[in-house]
Amino acid sequence: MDLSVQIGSLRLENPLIAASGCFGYGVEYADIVDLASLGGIAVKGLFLAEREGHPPPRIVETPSGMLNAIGLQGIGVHRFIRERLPELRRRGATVIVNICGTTLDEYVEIARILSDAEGVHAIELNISCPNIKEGGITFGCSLPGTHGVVAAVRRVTRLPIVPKLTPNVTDVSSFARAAEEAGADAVSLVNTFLAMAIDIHTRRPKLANIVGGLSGPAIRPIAVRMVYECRRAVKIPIIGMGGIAASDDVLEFMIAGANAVQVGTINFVDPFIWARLKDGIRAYMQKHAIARLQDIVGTLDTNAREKAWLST
Amino acid sequence: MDLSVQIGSLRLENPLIAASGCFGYGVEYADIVDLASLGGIAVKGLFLAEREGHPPPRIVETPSGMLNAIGLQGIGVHRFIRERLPELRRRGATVIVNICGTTLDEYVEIARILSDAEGVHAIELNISCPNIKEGGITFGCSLPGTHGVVAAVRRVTRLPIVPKLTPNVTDVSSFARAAEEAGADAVSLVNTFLAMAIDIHTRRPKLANIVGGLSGPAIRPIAVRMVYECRRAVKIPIIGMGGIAASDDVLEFMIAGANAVQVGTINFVDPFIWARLKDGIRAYMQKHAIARLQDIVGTLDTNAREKAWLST
Amino acid sequence: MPVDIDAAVIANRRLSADYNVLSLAAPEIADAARPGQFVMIKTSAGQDPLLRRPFSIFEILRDRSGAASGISIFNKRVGVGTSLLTRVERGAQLAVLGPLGRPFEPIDPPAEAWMIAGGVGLAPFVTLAAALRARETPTSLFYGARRAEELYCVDLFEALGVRVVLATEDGSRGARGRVTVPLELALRDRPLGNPVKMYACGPTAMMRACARLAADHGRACDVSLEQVMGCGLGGCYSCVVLARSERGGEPHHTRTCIDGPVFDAQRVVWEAVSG
Amino acid sequence: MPVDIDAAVIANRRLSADYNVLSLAAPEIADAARPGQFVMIKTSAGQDPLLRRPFSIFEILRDRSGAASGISIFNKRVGVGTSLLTRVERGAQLAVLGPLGRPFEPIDPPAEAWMIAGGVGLAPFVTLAAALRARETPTSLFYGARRAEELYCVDLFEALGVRVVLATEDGSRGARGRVTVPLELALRDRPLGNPVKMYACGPTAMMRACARLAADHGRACDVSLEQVMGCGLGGCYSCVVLARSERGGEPHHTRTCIDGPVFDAQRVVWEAVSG
Ligand SMILES: Cc1cc2nc3c(=O)[nH]c(=O)nc-3n(C[C@H](O)[C@H](O)[C@H](O)COP(=O)(O)OP(=O)(O)OC[C@H]3O[C@@H](n4cnc5c(N)ncnc54)[C@H](O)[C@@H]3O)c2cc1C
Ligand SMILES: Cc1cc2nc3c(=O)[nH]c(=O)nc-3n(C[C@H](O)[C@H](O)[C@H](O)COP(=O)(O)OP(=O)(O)OC[C@H]3O[C@@H](n4cnc5c(N)ncnc54)[C@H](O)[C@@H]3O)c2cc1C
Ligand SMILES: Cc1cc2nc3c(=O)[nH]c(=O)nc-3n(C[C@H](O)[C@H](O)[C@H](O)COP(=O)(O)O)c2cc1C
Ligand SMILES: Cc1cc2nc3c(=O)[nH]c(=O)nc-3n(C[C@H](O)[C@H](O)[C@H](O)COP(=O)(O)O)c2cc1C
Ligand code: FES
Ligand code: FES
Repeated sequence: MDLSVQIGSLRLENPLIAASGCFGYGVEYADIVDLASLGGIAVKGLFLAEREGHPPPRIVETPSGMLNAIGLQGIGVHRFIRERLPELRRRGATVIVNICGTTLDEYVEIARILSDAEGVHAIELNISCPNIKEGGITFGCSLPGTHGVVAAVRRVTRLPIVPKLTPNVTDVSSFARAAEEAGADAVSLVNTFLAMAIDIHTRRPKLANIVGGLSGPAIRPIAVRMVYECRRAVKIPIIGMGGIAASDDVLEFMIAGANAVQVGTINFVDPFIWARLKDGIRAYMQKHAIARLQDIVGTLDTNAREKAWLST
Repeated sequence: MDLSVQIGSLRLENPLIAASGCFGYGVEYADIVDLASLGGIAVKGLFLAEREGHPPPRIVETPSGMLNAIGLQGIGVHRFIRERLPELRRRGATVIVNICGTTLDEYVEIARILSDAEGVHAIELNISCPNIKEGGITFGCSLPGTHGVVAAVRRVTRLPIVPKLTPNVTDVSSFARAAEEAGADAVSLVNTFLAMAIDIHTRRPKLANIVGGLSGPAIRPIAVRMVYECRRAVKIPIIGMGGIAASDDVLEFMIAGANAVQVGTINFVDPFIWARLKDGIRAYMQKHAIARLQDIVGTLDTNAREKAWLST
Repeated sequence: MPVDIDAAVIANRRLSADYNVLSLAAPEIADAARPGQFVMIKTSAGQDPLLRRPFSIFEILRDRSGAASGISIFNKRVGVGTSLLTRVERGAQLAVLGPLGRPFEPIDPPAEAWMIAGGVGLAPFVTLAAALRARETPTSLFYGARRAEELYCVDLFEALGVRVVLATEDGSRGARGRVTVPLELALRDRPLGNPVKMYACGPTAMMRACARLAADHGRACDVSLEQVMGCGLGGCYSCVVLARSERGGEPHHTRTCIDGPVFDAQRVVWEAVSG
Repeated sequence: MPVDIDAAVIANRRLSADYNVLSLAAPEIADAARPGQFVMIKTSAGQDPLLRRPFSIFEILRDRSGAASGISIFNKRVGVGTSLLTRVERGAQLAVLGPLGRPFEPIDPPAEAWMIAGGVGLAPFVTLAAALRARETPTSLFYGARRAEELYCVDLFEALGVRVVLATEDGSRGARGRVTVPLELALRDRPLGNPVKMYACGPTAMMRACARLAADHGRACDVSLEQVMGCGLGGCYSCVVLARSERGGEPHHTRTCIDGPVFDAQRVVWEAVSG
């Protein structure tokens, strides 16, 4: 069975990618997961410099989900290359570096640095982190901003570029289109939904940062819809995510239009899920006699439904 | 203890309103709930004419939520006034009629008809139903559209007007502002999030309508954040909703900025919840020595947190 | 008027890997229940799954004094909620809302009552059989499943004096094939002068076939429909089927939870019923 | 290397309305566990609640042969997940991930070990006491709670030869007031020449006080911090405290799940620790 996925010049063994911020720098999981067995690892978002992130509390659980306001704590791109990348390389991981910038120049600078680093396979442009004021999201919420940052990074790197889109917009597919036109190799979506939770007794936000990003199974139906809309808007590969908790969910995203997926929150609950996800996909392919997993991408059959609809 | 709420010229005994589409026309629940004990009842969305809605399946459960694509099946405003309103009046219900239009004129026409009907206390403008193509949402997703429909309805009725906002936009608070400027007495939010679910074995949408609206506890953290944003943008009352499942959730919405709330999906699970919600609110007021429930509206204390934030 | 009860699980009798009978202490519901009505059950204490699930009232349980003390449900495992109900243990509590829906109207003698059940569609017929027996209406049960092992609780009906006609698709017990095979033979043999009322519950295809047979043979037929239900009280409009009103006319999307689940088969627009 | 085990519940011993001891069959974890390590437990089979909850390994359970057969946890009810764990019954299965975190380093004689526990903070000290006993290190437990009824499992420590000093805020047992009262007296009386290593776990205020006392009296002190944890494996960065590295320097947000939960008290920037 062929589970492989092509993202621009990059070939993934399978469509299962660890979602950024949900798998540390990958090395944290090296003992319990064969990093090379994953389709890829999107490492925690990196700025040029180190960053302390937000004070705790940084997460709070919500129905079938969680809010996070980590604030992109990170060791910066230089330390990442020195201190983490070598082990990832040694373990044969396919590394997708999730990068953030407060300015366009910062994105460009980081991309340039990563392009010269051995063992980096793709760049995911995080223009969608909902819980830091500066940077990122300002690009992600404006079409020219998105087009601009993708085009600028495109000029300085041959690595596949995957802008990560925010769901906190009216029409996510227009952002996918802007990214495609600017030369992105793929788009990934969704990042988290801006949200909040309140302690009614202290009347204070449960997160130090007041607001945070909602992730987990709760958001999956919205994320699947957004992937479906993007599939109809762009030709480039789509990396879908949002609440994947089982192989059925992976397949749901792929049928909606995702070529690959990322798995985030559920990895916290079940760090050993990766093997089961792959087994589940294989069993499905067996059952439905599917030789190439990519053959199901975007194959949602809406005719039956549309007929039904018209019939009333 | 004073639980009352003022919405324009309308006084509600308490902030607990049955959400539109989740309580039929109210009369369905007359045997098990004292309709007069509710702050209000937002009846199922009505067009001018009768409407069959979408074919089944119309709902599907999702993690801590559900999708619905009922398609605004309804008996139309005339039959509503003839066949349902009299019983609601007899039972002393505070009736908020949720109205939909395919054109601006339809909204105006319905509002005019309702203004002359005895026993209608307010009009909720549904400009946010995500699962019908025509009308509604086209107004709700454009600022001029929202301003236009509110202003037009304002001209023909003295009844309190409550436009209901969609969460499927980048900046919901700008829509609240547009509604306020156009003369709305209050805004209600959120309607459901556009979403979908797929049967991976048939590769068909689980809903006949392909997409539907996500409701239930899953969306609460996003809805609370949106209410919080709107509170900082407008002076008029806010009716908050989205995933309320307990009195703590009611209080969370009010602390975030809601003057009243609507309760939808959870009423399907627990139609007897109303008394418990009220008891829970009373217990909280007791515990924290709050005489007027309205005193907690919009009292979220962010200083402690902002300090913490700045401190890093 | 439906009530919501935190019902203690009295017993959970496993019939097979996929079927079990769950007994619940719910006197008020048992007392008010009428044949073919249903309850909405919260299958977990938390919110996973969130919505209640609809189940026909299978048996009315009675204490020594003969007073109604509870109900049982005949549960088939198909997904999350029904799986939880296969595992639930004695002593656990489940929120049970009911009785709900429009009941069967038991027919009086000299007419005969013929109940047609497919698979889990057997569920609403024990209460109907009991009501028919009280009226001394001669009653038959046509009951079909895939194989012999999937025919359950036949004894319950025999104890109620019901004539039982079985069918299995693999012929391992009773007539070979669908239950509609013996049913059609019986309809053929039955002189029109001798009135029969049919009651059907099962897969859509079976009920559709029963509706057609009833029409062909000029017999009245009620069906009990199973649509996905969000609330069971008429609040959500999720459970509709396209059906004409009693007075006929254009078919409309009709709520099966309050206008049903029992419908005169001829009211239903079968082409539009899913499954 | 942590493993994830579907552990059967061997026993659920209720200590009070809010406290219980849950015994779990998890040989691999019991075998690998070191003093003060923790596990991440899925408190429900479904997704409500979604995330696992962290619990110190309370006891290492052994079979007749003395081989490690499982672990127990000392559970205090504070919310959804811990409530589920008070109710869980024998035979149920819980997913248990561990052992996790940096353990306590037991000190060797002639130094003495002083363990300071507040409320549920008692949890990590049974395993530490056992390790200290193996080293024959003289060990004391300073254990405080609000009232006598909230002092649990003291016998476990006495059986391990631990000298137990109790304190209750209402004076109903042991010294009146916070546990830091008798602790401070003991520190005063202790000649500097006689080395002592302090180990503290409990409410933040208590650990902060212990850190100050340790500094004032020039004693080493390890604390076991309890931050909200999303993953327990270093993946989410939710569990950080502001702490200096071993080599000192600027404090950074440090993950308590993999760089802790045990920290040298002097590394922690206590002003920044919530609660
Ligand atoms: C009035 C009424 C009476 C019923 N009586 C019984 C009964 O006595 N015994 C019994 O075992 N079942 C009965 N059912 C069916 C039962 O309600 C469903 O099987 C149950 O809701 C499925 O829940 P689940 O969580 O296990 O499945 P889910 O995980 O929710 O879904 C699994 C699969 O089951 C299908 N499904 C969901 N709801 C229904 C439904 N209402 N009918 C059929 N398929 C459904 C879904 O489409 C999906 O394909 C009745 C249904 C109705 C409407
Ligand atoms: C390393 C470590 C070891 C622990 N060992 C034990 C133990 O042995 N026994 C025990 O009973 N508890 C222990 N705890 C605390 C325990 O994990 C929390 O009490 C539990 O996660 C609360 O879950 P809940 O669903 O019951 O509460 P929730 O419903 O999630 O929250 C209820 C309240 O508890 C608070 N809370 C949530 N997480 C924590 C936390 N990690 N620490 C303190 N308060 C929290 C919340 O802020 C909220 O105010 C430990 C925590 C850590 C980090
Ligand atoms: C704790 C946490 C940290 C995250 N950090 C990042 C990040 O650094 N960069 C990023 O692009 N997305 C980040 N995300 C978003 C996830 O990558 C993913 O888009 C989102 O969680 C939805 O997927 P899920 O529902 O499977 O978790 C983070 C999510 C969580 C829960
Ligand atoms: C089955 C269903 C039908 C609904 N119909 C309407 C409607 O007719 N008009 C409307 O404005 N909102 C409608 N809604 C949206 C609800 O009023 C409410 O805004 C939404 O469900 C969020 O609240 P909840 O999470 O408490 O359900 C409907 C929701 C559901 C679940
Ligand atoms: S189930 Fe809600 S209206 Fe029928
Ligand atoms: S709990 Fe996830 S990093 Fe510590």
